[in-house]
Amino acid sequence: PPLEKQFEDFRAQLEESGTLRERIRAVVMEIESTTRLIQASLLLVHQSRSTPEVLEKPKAQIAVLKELYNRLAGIVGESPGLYYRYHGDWRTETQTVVSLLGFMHWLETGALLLHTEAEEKLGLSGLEFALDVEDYLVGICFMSNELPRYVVNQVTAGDYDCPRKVMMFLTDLHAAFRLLNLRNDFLRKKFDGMKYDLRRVEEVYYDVKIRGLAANGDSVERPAAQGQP
Amino acid sequence: PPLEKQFEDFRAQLEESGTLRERIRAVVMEIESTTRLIQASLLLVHQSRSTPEVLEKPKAQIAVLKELYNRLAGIVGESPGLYYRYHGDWRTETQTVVSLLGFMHWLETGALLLHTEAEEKLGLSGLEFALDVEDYLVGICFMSNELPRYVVNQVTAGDYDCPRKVMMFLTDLHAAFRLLNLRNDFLRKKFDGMKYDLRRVEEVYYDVKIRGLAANGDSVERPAAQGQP
Amino acid sequence: PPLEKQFEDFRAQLEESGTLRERIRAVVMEIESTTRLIQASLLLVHQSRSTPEVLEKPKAQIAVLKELYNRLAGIVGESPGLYYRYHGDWRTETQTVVSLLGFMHWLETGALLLHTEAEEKLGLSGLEFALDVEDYLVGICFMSNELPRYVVNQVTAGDYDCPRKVMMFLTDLHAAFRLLNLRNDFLRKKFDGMKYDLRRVEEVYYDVKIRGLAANGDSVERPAAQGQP
Amino acid sequence: PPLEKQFEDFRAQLEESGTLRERIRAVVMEIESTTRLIQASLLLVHQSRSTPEVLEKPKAQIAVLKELYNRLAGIVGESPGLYYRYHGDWRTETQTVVSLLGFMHWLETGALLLHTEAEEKLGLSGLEFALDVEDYLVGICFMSNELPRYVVNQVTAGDYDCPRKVMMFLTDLHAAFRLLNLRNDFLRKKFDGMKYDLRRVEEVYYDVKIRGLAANGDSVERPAAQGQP
Amino acid sequence: PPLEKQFEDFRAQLEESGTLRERIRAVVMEIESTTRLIQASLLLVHQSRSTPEVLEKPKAQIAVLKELYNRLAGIVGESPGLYYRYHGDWRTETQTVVSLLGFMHWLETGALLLHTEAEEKLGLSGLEFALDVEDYLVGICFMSNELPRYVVNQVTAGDYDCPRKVMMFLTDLHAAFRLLNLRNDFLRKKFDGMKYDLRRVEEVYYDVKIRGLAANGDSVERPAAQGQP
Amino acid sequence: PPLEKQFEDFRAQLEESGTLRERIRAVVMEIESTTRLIQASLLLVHQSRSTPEVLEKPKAQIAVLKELYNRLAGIVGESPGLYYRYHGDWRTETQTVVSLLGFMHWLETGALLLHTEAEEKLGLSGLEFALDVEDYLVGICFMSNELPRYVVNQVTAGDYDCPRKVMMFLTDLHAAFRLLNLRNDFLRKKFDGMKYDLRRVEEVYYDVKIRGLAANGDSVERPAAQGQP
Amino acid sequence: TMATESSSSSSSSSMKDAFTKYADYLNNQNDKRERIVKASRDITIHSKKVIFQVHRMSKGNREEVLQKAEKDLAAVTNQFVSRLVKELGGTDFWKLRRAYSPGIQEYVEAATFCKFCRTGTLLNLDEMNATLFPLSDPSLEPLQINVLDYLLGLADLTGELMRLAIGRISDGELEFAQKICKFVRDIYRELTLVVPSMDDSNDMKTKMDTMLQSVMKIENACFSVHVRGSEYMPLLGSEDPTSFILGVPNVDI
Amino acid sequence: TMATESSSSSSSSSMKDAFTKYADYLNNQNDKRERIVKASRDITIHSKKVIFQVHRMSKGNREEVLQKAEKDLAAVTNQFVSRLVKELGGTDFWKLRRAYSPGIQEYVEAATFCKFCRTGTLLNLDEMNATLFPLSDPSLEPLQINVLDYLLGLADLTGELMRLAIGRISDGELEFAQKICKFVRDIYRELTLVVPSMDDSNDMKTKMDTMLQSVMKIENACFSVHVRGSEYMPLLGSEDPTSFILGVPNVDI
Ligand SMILES: [Mn+2]
Ligand SMILES: [Mn+2]
Repeated sequence: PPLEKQFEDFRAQLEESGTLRERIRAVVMEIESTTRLIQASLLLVHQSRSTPEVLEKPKAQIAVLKELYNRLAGIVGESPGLYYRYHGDWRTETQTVVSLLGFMHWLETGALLLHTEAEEKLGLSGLEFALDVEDYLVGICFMSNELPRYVVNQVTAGDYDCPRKVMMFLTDLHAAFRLLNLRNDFLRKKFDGMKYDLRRVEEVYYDVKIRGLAANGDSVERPAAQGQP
Repeated sequence: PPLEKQFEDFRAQLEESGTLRERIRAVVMEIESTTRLIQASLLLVHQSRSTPEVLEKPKAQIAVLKELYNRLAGIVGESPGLYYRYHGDWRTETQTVVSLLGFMHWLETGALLLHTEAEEKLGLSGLEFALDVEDYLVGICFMSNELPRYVVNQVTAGDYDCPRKVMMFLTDLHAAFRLLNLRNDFLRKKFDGMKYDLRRVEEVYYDVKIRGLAANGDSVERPAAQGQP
Repeated sequence: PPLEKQFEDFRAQLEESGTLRERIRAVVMEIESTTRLIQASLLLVHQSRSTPEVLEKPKAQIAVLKELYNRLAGIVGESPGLYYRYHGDWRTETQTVVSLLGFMHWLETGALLLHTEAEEKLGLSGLEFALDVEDYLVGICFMSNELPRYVVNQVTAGDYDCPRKVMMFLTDLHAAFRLLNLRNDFLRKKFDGMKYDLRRVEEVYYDVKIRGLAANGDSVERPAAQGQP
Repeated sequence: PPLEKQFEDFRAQLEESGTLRERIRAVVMEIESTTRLIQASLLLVHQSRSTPEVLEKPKAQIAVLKELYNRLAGIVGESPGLYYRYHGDWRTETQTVVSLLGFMHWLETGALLLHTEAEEKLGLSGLEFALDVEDYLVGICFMSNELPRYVVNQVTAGDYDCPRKVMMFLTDLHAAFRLLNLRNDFLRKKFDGMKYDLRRVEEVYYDVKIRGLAANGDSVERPAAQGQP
Repeated sequence: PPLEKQFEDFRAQLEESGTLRERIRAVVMEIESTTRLIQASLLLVHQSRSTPEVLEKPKAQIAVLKELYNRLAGIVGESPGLYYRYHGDWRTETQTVVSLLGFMHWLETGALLLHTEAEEKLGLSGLEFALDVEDYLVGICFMSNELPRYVVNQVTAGDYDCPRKVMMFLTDLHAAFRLLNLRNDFLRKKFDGMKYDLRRVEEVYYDVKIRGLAANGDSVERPAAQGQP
Repeated sequence: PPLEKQFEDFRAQLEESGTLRERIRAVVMEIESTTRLIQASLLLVHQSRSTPEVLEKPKAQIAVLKELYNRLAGIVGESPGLYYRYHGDWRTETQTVVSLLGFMHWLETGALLLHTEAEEKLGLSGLEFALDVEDYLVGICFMSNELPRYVVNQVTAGDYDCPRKVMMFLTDLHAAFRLLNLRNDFLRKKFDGMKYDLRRVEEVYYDVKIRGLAANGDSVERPAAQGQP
Repeated sequence: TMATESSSSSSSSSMKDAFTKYADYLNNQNDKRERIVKASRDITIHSKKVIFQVHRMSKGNREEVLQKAEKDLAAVTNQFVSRLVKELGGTDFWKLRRAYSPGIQEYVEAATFCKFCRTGTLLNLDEMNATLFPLSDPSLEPLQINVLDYLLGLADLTGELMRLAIGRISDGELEFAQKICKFVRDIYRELTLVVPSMDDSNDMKTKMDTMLQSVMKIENACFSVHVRGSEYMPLLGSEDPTSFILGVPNVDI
Repeated sequence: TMATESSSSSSSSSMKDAFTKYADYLNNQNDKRERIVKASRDITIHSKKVIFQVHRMSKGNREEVLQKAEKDLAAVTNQFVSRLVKELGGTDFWKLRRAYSPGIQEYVEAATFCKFCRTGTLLNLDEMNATLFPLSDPSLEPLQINVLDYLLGLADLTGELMRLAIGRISDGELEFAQKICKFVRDIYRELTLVVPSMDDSNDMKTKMDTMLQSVMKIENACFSVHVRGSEYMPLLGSEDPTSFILGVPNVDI
């Protein structure tokens, strides 16, 4: 009878999609444990180790991430059009990935990791499986949350020029985000947090400046973009 | 500079997607208010009006729904692959639509509205914009929730054969659902509710049977499938 | 340093226990899917199929359960004294198992499945891995919840002697439970539910009796325990 | 009859286990009220009393705790293998005990109270009744929650070296915890909180350092481990 | 210092009141276990044993209850005016006591146990420790909840006059309750339940009447109050 | 029938009010996007641009706001007495408007924007559509929240007289707020926040003063209100 | 110190003047709100008593009970609602709505309950509001119950009607119960279309669920009377099963 | 019908008599409760005003502000608390506690707040209760605030003290702030030992969390003043860093 026939079909479909989801989750769990390794290595940046030294280990993990996203893209690519059906399964982890890549990139270059650059690093350029723009933006907000702590610890360790650099970076980033017309959602909330990061960094810059500790006390001009901040 | 350029692009994208979402929502709100009209009309089925009379009004609304889903499919179809990105925006309403169509169909034919039939009624057959299987199944569960109340009121109105028919229908439906391997989610919970619907209908049938009121007191055999219940 | 050494040890311990838990869960998931099969088969009892016919399939699954509990006991037995540490992982499923075994046993013999009999059926007799008494009792309560529905459907199908038998069984079971001094917990709540099962069965018996349908209208004497109810 | 016999047995078992539980709870209530006394005494550490003076009273209570845990171990030891059955009854209180012992130990020695040391203090070394590792870890997290407040009040009282010491202690502790692969559970959540404790302590250290108040302003090197902080 | 002194006093007072409460609870637990004995004995009334025979055991327990309430009154009487401070500690149990006394009284006399009569049975007449009126009323509602089950089982056992008696009793009781202005609270909800008890009893009366089973079909007069109803 | 007729009327009324609300919301969304423009322009004040230059753009937007409030007043004025029915729809946005107008006004005059002045700027003087006093007060609190950041950045940019001016302004404002009897609500919470703003500004003033940076160290007299503070 | 010294300046004193005004405004508003909350509580408690009075109705005492209920209701109107009207003084109907809404809802519940028991029809909002006109000083705008409070009160009414229906069935008034059933169903159906347009429909949505429960409780009661009555229908040769309900069969069977 | 007919019998009429008594009892009890709720609301609202008055305190107007606050508090006692005392009429202190507890807690908050600002000490429960004696008809047992309400009010007091401390620091009264800090710490510590013995300690447990937050807010404020003041301590050769706080340094630096 048609009723049973229909439910037989449904069962097959639901099981197939369940299997797919499990395969996705397996990869995502590996991504998650890779981000933990990166996070643990990056924590040393707060203990005044030299940046290149700190970055060595986590940078090596980017290749691992690339490989994992490649597998993920492969699995999801089997079912065209279903990217957003399973999006929730890798969303959080990908936001963390972006925040870590962005932080490393900034430590190295002093510049914002662009969306296209993030995709490139993850080997997603040109694939159907793209980096969702909102995930990218949330990841950048997460990165911003790390900066006040970084600035505080750098100053403690005697790097008095750091606050100015971070302040200028965050001011620009904050201004850029303001261009977006964010609805009242998760991203909006994360962006609101960035305001507090900026404020805290400004305060640290103030502390350094008022004590005449700022490297270049008379200038808040924007410096030419150089390599490492 | 690339940073500003990137955020300009994002702004455009986010606004485009915001606009799309607003168009979707406008249609969904119309769907919602149509389902309310249908619901209000169908409530009369509990007041012992004759089925064809009751169905007249809500059936006329199916054409309206069809038109609205056509528009919705058009809007979503503009961005291929994004069906599941916006799925949450019409999910609940579509489940209600299925439950109402399913109830009307059952009132008319005594049979389950199949997934393909539901798509047909909504004019979705062959479109890329399909009726999501889980939404269909949830809708059918919602329909099942209406049946115990219907049976009670039919018996009060003197239709003593109704409980048997509904019981057999629900028994089959429940057995069919059991074929599915439902994970612990929303659908699973709704399906668990169907068990209580069946139990209640069995009790009503028992009340009628034990008093010798059942039309066909000596037989609980499954009758040949006929038209209207 | 001792601090790192200590945490290294902890890591090893936590991972070992995590692995154990995963192995347990894998078996429990198989138990769970076996109980679903049994449940689906037993549902036919409500559709007035003959008891032996209905029991055939689910009885075959008992061997499967036995095998699974044997594996579970093996895994848990590796870490003596930790039964109750992981107890929560198989608790719910085992209660369901007991309720199904108990129902089948009652259908066959008209008697309560005893704790020792349940352990025997699951191959746990003499093992360190025993059937927790509270789980057994909760399972029996779950079984009782099925009986009113069974009675209603049996009467509908014309078996008018069923209510009396079930009533006497439940009366005895309820009285036995009353002997226990239950604290205010989960088991207490489940037992409170049994009162409603008994009340419903009494009502059905009343319906049958008052209409002179009871097989043996003049006698509510307790019959000698016979085989199948 | 076997049914009654069985329930008689159950009654005996349940009562025995109920009695055991009540005895456990009586001891745990005493433990709880001892921890309250310790807590109240330790609060004086925030009011710039000298550490040895503050510690005098609570240290005297350790003997009381030891005695109580001895009794608890005795009671639970009567039923081998049931440690985890009743674990929930002393879990929370024991976590608090660990946090208090850990805090006192750190105040005295500047070092982390190890798991074995905690067991020793409670007189559990070598007993079957051990200190559960997760309880120990949760307790240590609770201890960490106390440190930011302590640092703030110490600085107010003129001890400008305290932030540095606490920061280094917490940095090490945090790094050690990161070694553990915590699942998403209670412990994980408590550990996430430790990050905020560390951040707050870093901020206080920053406040002191930037004002040239840190005792040893030019060095953030790790000092040789000495006795009291 | 006065602050510490005052809090010392508070602690002493509160601990004293805690001790009092424990003494209260000890008595209440005995009351509770006495009500269980009564309940267990009274359950036999549903198994068509003769009323005097059934009542023998539970009536003997009334003396026990009286003794316990005497002790309770003694303890609470030590602190004049504090009855309602501890009221919550015996509230539920006392409501159950009233429901059981009320049921026994009705079984014996066919009349409602009045508030003053309940106090008398518990030896509270003239004491400061009175039976709270709302507790009495809730207890009476609980008693009413037992009556439908009693009627059903009596009819099953062949006592066809019982429904009429119970119906008249409940009708009067229901009318009496309507004199009260209940706030939207627990008591009102319980009273709503009484409506359903009354309806169920009426249905049974109808079942009996319509089949010509009622003992005395032409008389619905209230019988003179005799012994057993 | 009258019942249907009445509900028809209700639906008409409610739908009309829904339409009104949508018109209100459309205007409010424009108000909101105007405030964003103002906010974005005003942010430059933190980057040490000269005040008149910074104010140029946002001041031009006041006319826009005036026009929008005029439209809003027109819409709400169609239904006399319903101001507070729809109040929630413009509440938050109006509070933001007040905070921005207040900040600009203070930047220009060094004085507090009074309620009547705010109404004037928005063209509401003499209209039935007034500025709710609580909204005005909340807006002023929001404005106060911006001042610490402003002060910090001004000092960083070398304006050492700013802290004194802001401190005196905030001290007076704080004293004025203390005249109010606030219920325990939103406004009281916002006012509590103002205390922290004041403290932060005082700290900056102290930092500047103690280093002899304050422009006019010997004078804490209130300056005559001049243009830019 | 500094602040204190400086606060004598003119700017600061104009600020003080303004805030003194704001303080007066807030104090008045809060005092008024408090008085209105109290008036609303009085309306609630006395309306509840009217509802209880109606529930005392039986087949035999209907007229007597209803007359008393109507008298009590009139007293609520003239004593307590009129006090609320006076406290409001013709203003702030929407601003202070939350302060008096509970009382007004209960009052709607009581008034519509009386009316339904008297006439079997719904007391219209317009009719209710007409009775409020005389309570007001003619120079002031009178308080008019708004649609939202009326509908919220109506939603609660269905709970009382359910209780009434169960009682009426016991008393043999099955027709009355069926009338209630139809009435409650009608209200429920009409409300399904109105609820989504209500200002804050969340409250109302939970009330709708409760209302459906009430409807079904009445339906189940009617069902159970019906199947019981139907059982002997053929036996009795009656074509109207509804006459075979409890309380009625004084006819010998 | 049957029921109605039979309800004239003697058993039924004794039942009716009894229930008429119960009805009277419940009506009186509910009316009394309602009157007490209203009296409690009045106490709350006026106690809050006293608290606000105390917050108006500055370095310069301390005496004046406190005198007014004490006068207002006396008015609360004599007008509103005394009305509560009369409504209670010497009975039902525990039975109706939930009806008046909110008002009494707020009253405790206001009274202890005034007293602390005046003397820096805690107003004892006995002292408070002594002021209630004269309010009562001497023939009646007087209302005595119970320990629980007193402690619950004290817990809220710490929130007001925190607000006060932040304000005092701004006004340069650092010593006063430190005094508050110590006082709040003492109360917090004493309460940790008392809370577990309280009748229903759940309410109190959340209040303890809030209280700890308040303590830490004061501590953080003191910390921040301290590190700022310490910064230039060596430079200035002063041995008391606490004199370098805001508001104070009219001394030229
Ligand atoms: Mn109501
Ligand atoms: Mn307060």
